[in-house]
Amino acid sequence: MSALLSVENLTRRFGGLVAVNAVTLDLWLGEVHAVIGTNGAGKSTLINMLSGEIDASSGRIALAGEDITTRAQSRRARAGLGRSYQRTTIFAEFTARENCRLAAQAATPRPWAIWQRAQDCAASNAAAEEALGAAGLRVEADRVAGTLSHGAKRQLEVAMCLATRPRVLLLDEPLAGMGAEETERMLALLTQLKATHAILLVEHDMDAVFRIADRITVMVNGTVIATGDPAAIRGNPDVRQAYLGEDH
Amino acid sequence: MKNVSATMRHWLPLACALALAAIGPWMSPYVADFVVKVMILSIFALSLELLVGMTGLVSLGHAAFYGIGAYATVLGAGRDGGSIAWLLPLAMGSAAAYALVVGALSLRTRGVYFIMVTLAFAQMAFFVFHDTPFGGGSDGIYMYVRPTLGPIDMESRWVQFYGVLGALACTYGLLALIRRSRFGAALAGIRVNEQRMRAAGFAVYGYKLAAFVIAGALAGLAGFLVASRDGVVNPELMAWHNSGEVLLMIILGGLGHLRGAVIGAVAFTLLKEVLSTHALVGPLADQWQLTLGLAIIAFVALLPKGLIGVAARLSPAATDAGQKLDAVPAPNAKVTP
Amino acid sequence: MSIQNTRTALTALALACIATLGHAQQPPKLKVGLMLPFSGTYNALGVAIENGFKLRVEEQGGKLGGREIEYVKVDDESDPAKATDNVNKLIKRDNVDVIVGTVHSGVAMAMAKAAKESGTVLIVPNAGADAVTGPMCAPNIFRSSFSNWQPAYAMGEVAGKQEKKKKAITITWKYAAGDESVNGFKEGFEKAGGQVVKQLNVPFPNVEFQALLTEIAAAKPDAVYAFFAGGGAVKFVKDYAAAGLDKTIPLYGPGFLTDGTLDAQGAAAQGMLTTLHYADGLNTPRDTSFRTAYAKAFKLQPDVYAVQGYDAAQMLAIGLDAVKGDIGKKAEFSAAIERAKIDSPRGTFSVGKSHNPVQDIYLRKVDGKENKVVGVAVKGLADPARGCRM
Amino acid sequence: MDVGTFLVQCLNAVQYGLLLFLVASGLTLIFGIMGVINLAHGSFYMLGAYMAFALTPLFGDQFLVMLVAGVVLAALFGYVLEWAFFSYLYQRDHLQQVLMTYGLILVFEALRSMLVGNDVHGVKAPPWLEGSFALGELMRYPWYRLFASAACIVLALGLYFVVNRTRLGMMIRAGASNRDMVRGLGIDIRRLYRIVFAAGVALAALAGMIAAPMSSVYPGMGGSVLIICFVVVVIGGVGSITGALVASLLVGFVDTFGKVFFAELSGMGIYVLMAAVLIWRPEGLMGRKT
Repeated sequence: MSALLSVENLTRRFGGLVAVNAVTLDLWLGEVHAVIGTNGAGKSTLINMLSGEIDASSGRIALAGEDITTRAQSRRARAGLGRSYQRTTIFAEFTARENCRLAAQAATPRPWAIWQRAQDCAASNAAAEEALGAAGLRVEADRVAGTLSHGAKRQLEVAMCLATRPRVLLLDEPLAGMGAEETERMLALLTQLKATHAILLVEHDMDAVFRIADRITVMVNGTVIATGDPAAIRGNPDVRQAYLGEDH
Repeated sequence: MKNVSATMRHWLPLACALALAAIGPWMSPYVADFVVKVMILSIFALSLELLVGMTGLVSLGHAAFYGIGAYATVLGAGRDGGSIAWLLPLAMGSAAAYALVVGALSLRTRGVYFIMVTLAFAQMAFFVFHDTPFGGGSDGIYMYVRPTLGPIDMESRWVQFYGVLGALACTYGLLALIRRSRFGAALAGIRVNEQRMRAAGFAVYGYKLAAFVIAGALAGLAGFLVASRDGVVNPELMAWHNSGEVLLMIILGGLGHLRGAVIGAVAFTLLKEVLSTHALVGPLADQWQLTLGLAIIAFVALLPKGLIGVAARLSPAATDAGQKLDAVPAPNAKVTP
Repeated sequence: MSIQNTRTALTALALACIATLGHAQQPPKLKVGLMLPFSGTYNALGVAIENGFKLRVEEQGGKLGGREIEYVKVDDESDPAKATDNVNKLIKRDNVDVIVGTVHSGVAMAMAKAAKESGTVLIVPNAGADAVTGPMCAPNIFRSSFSNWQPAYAMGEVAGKQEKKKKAITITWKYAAGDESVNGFKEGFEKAGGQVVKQLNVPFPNVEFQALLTEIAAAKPDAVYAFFAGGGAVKFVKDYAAAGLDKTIPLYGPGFLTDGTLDAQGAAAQGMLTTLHYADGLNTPRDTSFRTAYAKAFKLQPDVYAVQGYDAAQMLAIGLDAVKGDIGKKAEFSAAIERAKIDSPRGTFSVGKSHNPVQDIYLRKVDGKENKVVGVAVKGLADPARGCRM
Repeated sequence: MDVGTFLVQCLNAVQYGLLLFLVASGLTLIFGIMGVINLAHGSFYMLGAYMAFALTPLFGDQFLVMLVAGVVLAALFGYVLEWAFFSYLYQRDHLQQVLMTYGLILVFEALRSMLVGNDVHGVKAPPWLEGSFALGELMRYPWYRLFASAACIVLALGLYFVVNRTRLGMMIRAGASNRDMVRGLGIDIRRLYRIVFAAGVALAALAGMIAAPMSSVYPGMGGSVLIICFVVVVIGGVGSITGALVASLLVGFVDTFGKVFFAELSGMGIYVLMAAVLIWRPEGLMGRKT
């Protein structure tokens, strides 16, 4: 079995600054792969390059064996690459269900069919219900998104990502600002999702990362200094010195 | 209560159109003519509403498409006139073609820049018609014979009245369909958060371009109608203050609502009419620019959500229903310093 | 605000309807619609025309052809895009019998179109667009002023014959009136043996002339013909003098280059030659009495625009007298005006086949704050009325 | 075109560009720092020109004193205007700003018409700047034009100094790039806005005063300037003073040589330039990527 998403020597320069330096990593189905590092380590740039928001300076990204390095973001998304944002990007004025349906609609856009109502699109509705269910938002489906609690908003953020039926999930700090209970719910959700998805998790909450991740990559100044399972990373002297050392 | 107002929301526009059609024959020629003018402006305003209210693209050059539609009609008709059957597609097609070019280039920019680039392209069109003899130069050009289609002749007052009313109904209907369709939902999503839409897999640029071209074509329709009514066109149709005025109309009415565009067109025209009529405001009519300017400023200060917002405040029940995809937009035109 | 507005607006519409009905039943007053610029750049011109027109009506005891006059005013904003709507207010809302207007050529074109279609009598008291008495000419459309071609052609003849210039450069705003004027000059000048070597344009309403003055200095023509009005005229004449070109290359133009702008132009305009159908210092009894009466009535000195407004009223009076106030008799109305010799402050003129004045064009010289007449450039000049089929 | 004429044309282009810069710099400041689309900016230019017309007789040949007095008056006017109208606009979106400033244009034009009338008026250059010097065999170049260019250069340098070397300038630069940061630094943003707005108005009015003896004063003079300035600001990049300078000069050159070489289509020149620049760099020449 080959990796679902494989990244080789991915590099991004901003002028003279190298934000991401020759990063190589693989995402496998059934695995949560966490990327950790201090602020400015290049995690966000990496996730932005993977999702197609910014171009890579060099290197290669392949999705299920297919080279997608130069594809536009929307095409990558339709090919099965879903992402969530660190800052909540839900459509605050729509209901939770509409948020998910809108995201799901990308798969079967058919924009020319203007005689059909958006809310009648069976495929989108099905995907939306499924995503809401998976994210545990079914009860709150008809609430206007802007009025949801912070935790529910973060769940909706992931649900919208799921509604596009991705194979690979790129999650940018899904736990940011969450309380303990909300965190537990989100971790349960991720555990459940990893059976059917390859997940890249960028997260600052170290306890959560070490609990849930199957593999961890540590970045410092744009460069990967270590990759391995949580136990190996915990024991890695370089990591302890460069990163964990400051915390623990 | 909610259901009643929701139903009203659906049927009220149709009822208005039918009422207008019914009382048409009892209107004096001037009133009929005035109504035709307001209806044409309503179509023009609706076309811009598709961009500003529904997609969040603030264009300050929309008059270019209006003018191009009008010029295409007159130039196409030539000395001997022509058939609506091909003049109308020609007018809408020319406007749409220019919109395609302008849209393709200007949609690369955003925010303030988008506003200014659309303005620049409109000025370019203005100067092409103003400075070259191609369209009769600065004084404009006449249409000697108005467009016809079999027995339907735009020369007739009633054909003008009902033709324009029909065009307005079609435009309104088309935009209402678009609003509730998947296309409209995608535009609404783009208006609120373009980045998220892209991440979900929408080809955002294509959607915006499509909206831009449709808006251009509909403005071309308004241009066709105004040329057929006036029988004369001139570059001033494309002047930037015309783009500004139509923007005023939709803001005045209330963004994010189709009714807003129509209400705005009616209100703005009436406001100006009232302020410049001696019989109504006496000697102040000579200073209509001052009173209009003050009225606009007072309006911004007091009614940020437009006339629709006033109606909403008066009957709160009407507001929550259907507000979901219907809310006042936060255009993604925020400053990007 | 909105509800009140709607209410006021509805009242307005209702009033308008009632007014229309009411007046249809009382025939005596003759409704004259004044569609002139009452705001913006041309405001002063609109006021002068209105004053001139009213002065003549007052001289006739407030009546023309035995009918009292009622005025309806519409501000045309000098905006051609709104011209059709504005003229329709007069034709359809107020049911006026006669329309007088306007200054801006583009607006006048739209007015002519509407007048031609409705048959309402239109008297153009300024706008010089050749087309109004060219392709758009109609039995019910008259002009009391000039065509752009007229003063320009006369200036061309003067420059070629009298001043013996060989090579000229023309410069104008790039718009219809400018093009027409420049072409008129070229026609007159080349007929008189001269040659227009270069035609320069400035985008309207840009007033940055320096680049083109440099071009003129480099080309060294014998004369320059310029068409600008208002602020542009002031700036061009001043820039021309400031560039020192007035010392070596005489600047000619139609009268608008120096009419009503001499205060602002100051020394820069002194000695300039221009052509127009009116001038200061005519010193005919007719002109003197007009000027005294105007000055007395409005505490203002009259200008060419006032004369044009005054003559619009004269033409209307002649037509109405012939039909005894019944303006419905279109053929007789217009025949009377076509036959008439109009006793204008500018001198007697008649109205040609295309309804444009056939008139003397004066050669004037700027002296102090006056455009003093120095002679007649062309006697009884008629517009060629190209494209008029009437 | 021979070399001499070419050089003179270049001088014309630079001189026109510098004057544009003066108006546009105020616009780009207000635009970039306060995020307000100010359609009424042309009216401030007009205000300056009419001020020159009204003040010249009072100050006689004390031209420079008059300029200073005018700038102070204009700045005061801007300060009050910001307080009365614009301070309500920051929380609103661009559309409301377009709307209100459009209303202000109408009001300013109407007030001008009521106060001064609609005639064209000349404004005398100060006696010590009258006259001209020879440039080429026929052409003379007025001293006043040279003075205007020099004044614009001095002001450009002054602006550069203020923006790059002073505390106020630091705040302005911070404000243009990141409003939250300014707040974070503990600066009173409302006062900063008020000062910037007053400065913008003063710059436009100063441009109007300097231009008045060359251009005369007439109704509607603000309108045409406004659109050209928008073009300049967009080409240069919103909020960038250097960008405004570069763009002004560019527009000056395109306009000048457009008139000479493409007389028929010269009206379009600057808009084609703008479209081209934006296709190449959508954020303007000196604008920051967002």
